[in-house]
Amino acid sequence: MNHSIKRGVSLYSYQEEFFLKKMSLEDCIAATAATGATGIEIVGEQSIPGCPNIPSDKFVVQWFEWMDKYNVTPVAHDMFLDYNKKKGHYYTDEEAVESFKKDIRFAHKLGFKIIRVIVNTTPQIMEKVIPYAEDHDIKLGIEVHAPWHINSPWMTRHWEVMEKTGTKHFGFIPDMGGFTKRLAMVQVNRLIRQGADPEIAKFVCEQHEKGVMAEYTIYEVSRMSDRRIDMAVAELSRHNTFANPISLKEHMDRIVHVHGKFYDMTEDFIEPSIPYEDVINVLKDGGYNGYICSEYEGNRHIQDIQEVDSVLQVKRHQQMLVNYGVK
Amino acid sequence: MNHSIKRGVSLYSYQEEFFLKKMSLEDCIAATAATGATGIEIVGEQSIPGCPNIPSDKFVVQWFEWMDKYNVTPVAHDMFLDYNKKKGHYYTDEEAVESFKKDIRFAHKLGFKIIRVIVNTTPQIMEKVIPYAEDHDIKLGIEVHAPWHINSPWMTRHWEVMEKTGTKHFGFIPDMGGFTKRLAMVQVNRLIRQGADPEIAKFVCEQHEKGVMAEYTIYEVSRMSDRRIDMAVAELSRHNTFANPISLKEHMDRIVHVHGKFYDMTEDFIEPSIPYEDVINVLKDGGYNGYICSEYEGNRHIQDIQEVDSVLQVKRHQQMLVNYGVK
Amino acid sequence: MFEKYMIVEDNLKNVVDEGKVSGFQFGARLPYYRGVSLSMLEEIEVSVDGKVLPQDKVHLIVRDNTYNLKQREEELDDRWEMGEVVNLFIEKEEGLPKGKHQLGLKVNIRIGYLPFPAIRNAQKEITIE
Amino acid sequence: MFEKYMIVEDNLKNVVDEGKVSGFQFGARLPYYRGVSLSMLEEIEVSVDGKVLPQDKVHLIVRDNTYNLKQREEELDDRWEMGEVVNLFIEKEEGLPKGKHQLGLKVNIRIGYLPFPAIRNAQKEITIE
Ligand SMILES: [Mn+2]
Ligand SMILES: [Mn+2]
Repeated sequence: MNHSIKRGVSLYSYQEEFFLKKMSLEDCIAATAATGATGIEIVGEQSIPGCPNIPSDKFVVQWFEWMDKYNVTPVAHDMFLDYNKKKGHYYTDEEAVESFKKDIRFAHKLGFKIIRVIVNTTPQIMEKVIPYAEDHDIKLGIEVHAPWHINSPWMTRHWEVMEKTGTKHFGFIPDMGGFTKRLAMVQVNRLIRQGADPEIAKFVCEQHEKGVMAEYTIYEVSRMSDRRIDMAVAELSRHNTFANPISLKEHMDRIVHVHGKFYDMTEDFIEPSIPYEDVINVLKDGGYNGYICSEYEGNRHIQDIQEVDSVLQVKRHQQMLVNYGVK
Repeated sequence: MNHSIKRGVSLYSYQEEFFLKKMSLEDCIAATAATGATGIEIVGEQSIPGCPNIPSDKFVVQWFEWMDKYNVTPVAHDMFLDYNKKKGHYYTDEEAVESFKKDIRFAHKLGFKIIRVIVNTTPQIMEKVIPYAEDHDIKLGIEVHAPWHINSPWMTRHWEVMEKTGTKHFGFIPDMGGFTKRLAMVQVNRLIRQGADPEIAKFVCEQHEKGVMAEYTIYEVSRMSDRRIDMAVAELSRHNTFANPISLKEHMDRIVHVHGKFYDMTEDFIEPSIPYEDVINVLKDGGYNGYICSEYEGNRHIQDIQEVDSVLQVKRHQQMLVNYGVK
Repeated sequence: MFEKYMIVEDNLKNVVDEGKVSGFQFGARLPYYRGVSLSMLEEIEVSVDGKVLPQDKVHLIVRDNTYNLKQREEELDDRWEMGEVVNLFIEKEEGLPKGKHQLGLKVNIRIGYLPFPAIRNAQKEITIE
Repeated sequence: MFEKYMIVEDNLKNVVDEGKVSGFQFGARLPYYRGVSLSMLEEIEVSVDGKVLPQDKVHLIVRDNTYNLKQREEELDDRWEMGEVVNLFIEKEEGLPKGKHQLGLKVNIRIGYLPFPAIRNAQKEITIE
C-alpha cells in the first residue's frame, strides 16, 4: 500500500514554554519547522486569545505570513465543547451546534483542514454539524483518546453516524496514548515523589506490561495498601490503556489524523511506553496518508523538579518518526 | 464470502436442570438435537464426573452412541486452569501445562476438536502447550469474554503467541456477551429485588446504551447513592461490555469458535441485550465456518423467583440463529 | 448462583454413634456450575441459630469417603461434583435439639479465574424431629 | 499541572485607594493548558496564613476589566487566557501586615470533558514590604 504519512507538530507540545511566555506563537511555529515537520496543529484556545472568535484581520495576515515564512501548513485545530460553560445550564443541542460552528469558522479562517473533536461531543451533535463542516470542506475527527479505543461503545456510536451519513467529513483521530504498552515512568515517578510506594509502583508497571486487566491490579493494590496515593498509581493502569494496533486497520479509511502522544523521549529516539513502530507499520500498511502530529505531554510530570525542554522533546519525537519511515 | 456457520449448544445452558438432576446428560444432548443444532459443547467439569480424568471405556462407548443416536457431533470442551488448586501453592508453568494436557487428552478421547481456554491461562503456558494440541489436532481458543475485547492488552499477548508460532491450532473464541449493547434486564431486576434503587438502575441502563464510559456512570451513581447495592448496578456497566462487532473482522481467520451467550430470549426470538444480527453479519461477511454454540446464562438471575426453563430458552436462541441465516 | 439449592434438608438428622448422638448431618450441594477438587474448598462454614460452629468439627462425606478440614485441603483428586448432594456431618454433643432451627451454610470456593474468593451463603429453617 | 506557576509574586502589593489600604493583590495564572471564559471559573479561593478569605471579596482583574464573583459567573465572552497573568484583588481592611505570609490559591475550573471539577492548589510564602 502506498503511504505518504506526513509529519506535523501540535503546538500543545510547547505548552510549558508558551505558558511562561518563553516562547511566542511564532517561536513555536519556527521550532516546528526546524524539525522538518510541515504540519501545524493548535489547541486554538491555547494559542490564539479569544478563540473561537475570529482573530483580527491583522493576525490572520500574520498567520499566513508565518506559514509561508516557515514552509508549514495549518493541519488541525483542536476544539472543545463546554456544555456547562454557563453555571447551572447545560447546552441544548442547538447551543452546542452553534458553539461548534464557531470553531469551524475559526478553523476555516486560519486554513485548517481538520478539526479535532473533543470526546464529550455527542453523536447527535455530530450529525447536526456535519453539513456545516462539509460546506467548509473541513474534516471532523473524533479523538480516540485513552481509555477509549476505536471500537469502544462511545466510538461505535460515532462510527454509526459515519456509516449512516456516508460523509467523507467525519472520521477518527487516534491518539497514540491509546497504545500505552508500558506506563510512562515520568507519570509513575511523579506519584512516587508524591508519596506512592515504589514497590507497589513496580508491581503496577509489571502488571500493566503483562496486559493484566486493570481491575485486577487495582484490586491487588487495594489489598496491599489503603493509601490513596498508591491507589492512584494502580488507577494509571486503568486510564493509560493499550489496544492491539491492528484494531485501526478496519477503520483505516476513516482515520483523518493521528495525535503523536508521547511522555518522554530517550536519547535514542524511543518513547518507551508506546510501540510507535508497530502502530506506524499498521498505518503504513493501511495506506494512511495524513499527518502524525507530535503531542508532547510530559511537562506536567516533571515541571516540579526540573526545567522542561519541549523543543528537544519534540525534536527527538520527530526524529523517531523519521526513523520509522515517516519522511 | 461463503460462510457455513453451524449451530451448536453448550450443555452449560441446561445447568439449572442438570444441577437439580431433572435432566441427565443424555436429556441435554437430546434437547440440543431437538433444536436442529448439530454441535455439542460441554463444560467437562460440569457434565462428566472426574473430568479431566479420562472417563471409563463404558462411558466413552455410551458417549459416541449418543452422538450417533442424536446426530450430533462433539465440538468443544471448556477447560479450566486452577493455578491455586492446592492451598498456598501456585502452579509452576510445568504443573499448569500438565493440567492442560490432561484436558487435551480428555477432549481428544471424547472426540472434541476444540478446547475453550479459560481467560486466566497465560500466553507463556499457551506457547508450551501448543505442540501437544497440534499433535492431537485439537484447536485451542482463548475465550474473549466481557470485559475483555479481542484487542485488549491480554488478548494482544495471546495474539502475539499466535503470530509468533504461526500455528493453526490457537485462536480466539469470542463470547457474545462482549457485545452487550443494553444491560440484561434479568440481571438488573435481580439487583432491584436485592434492594437497588429502580431510578438509579434506569439511569445506568440508559447510560450503558448510550455508550457512556462505565467510569462516568459509576462516578455519577456514587454521587447519587452510598449504598453498595446501587454501586453493584453501576458496576454492571463496567463488566458487561460492548465493542464494535467489526473488531472481529481483522481476526476472522483466527476465530475458531463462538460462544452464543444470552440471558433471556423474548417470544419473538430476540436477545434484547446483544445485537446478534450485527455480529452474525460480521461473521458471515468474514467467511466464518465454525459453530455458534448457545450459552444460556440467565438461570442464576431468575432462579430465586421462578422456575427456569432452559430448554425453551435454548430453543428460542436456536430459532434466532436460524432467523439470522445460520442454518 | 444456586444458593437456594445449597442446603438439602432431606438428609437432615442427628447422627447416633454407639448409642450416643455424636452430631448432626444434612445434605449440601456446591453452589457452582462445575465440580471442584476438594482442595478448592477454602471454607465450609456451618451455623445454627446464628452461631458459627467450629471448622474442625465439619466433615464432608463424599460418596464413600469422609474428609475433615485438613484432609479436604490436601485432596486434589476427589471432587464435589456439580449438582452432587454430599453430606456434611458436624460433630456436636447431643446434636441439635428437637424443633425448629435456622441452619446456615457458607461455602467459599478458591477459583482460578477469579481474583477474589467466591463466597455463597444459604439459610434455611429446618426442623429436627 | 502548572500549579507552581499559579501565584505570581511580582504583582504582590497592598492596594491604596483614596489614602486607605483597601486590600491586597497578586498576580495569578490559570493552571490549565488552554484559556477559559470567566464563567467556567467555578471557584477562586484565596487563603492567607491558613485562613480562607470570603469569595465575595475576591475580584478578578483581566486586562482592563474587573469582575466580582457574580460577574465572573455570568461572563461568557471575556477569557482568562493560557499563561496570562491576571490580578486578583482581595478586599481586606488594612491589607496584609508587613512581613512573611503563607498565600494559598485554589482554582476550580468547570471543564466540559471532565465529570468532576478540576481543582488545582498552590501555596507560596510571600513577603509584604
Ligand atoms: Mn491527543
Ligand atoms: Mn462463554
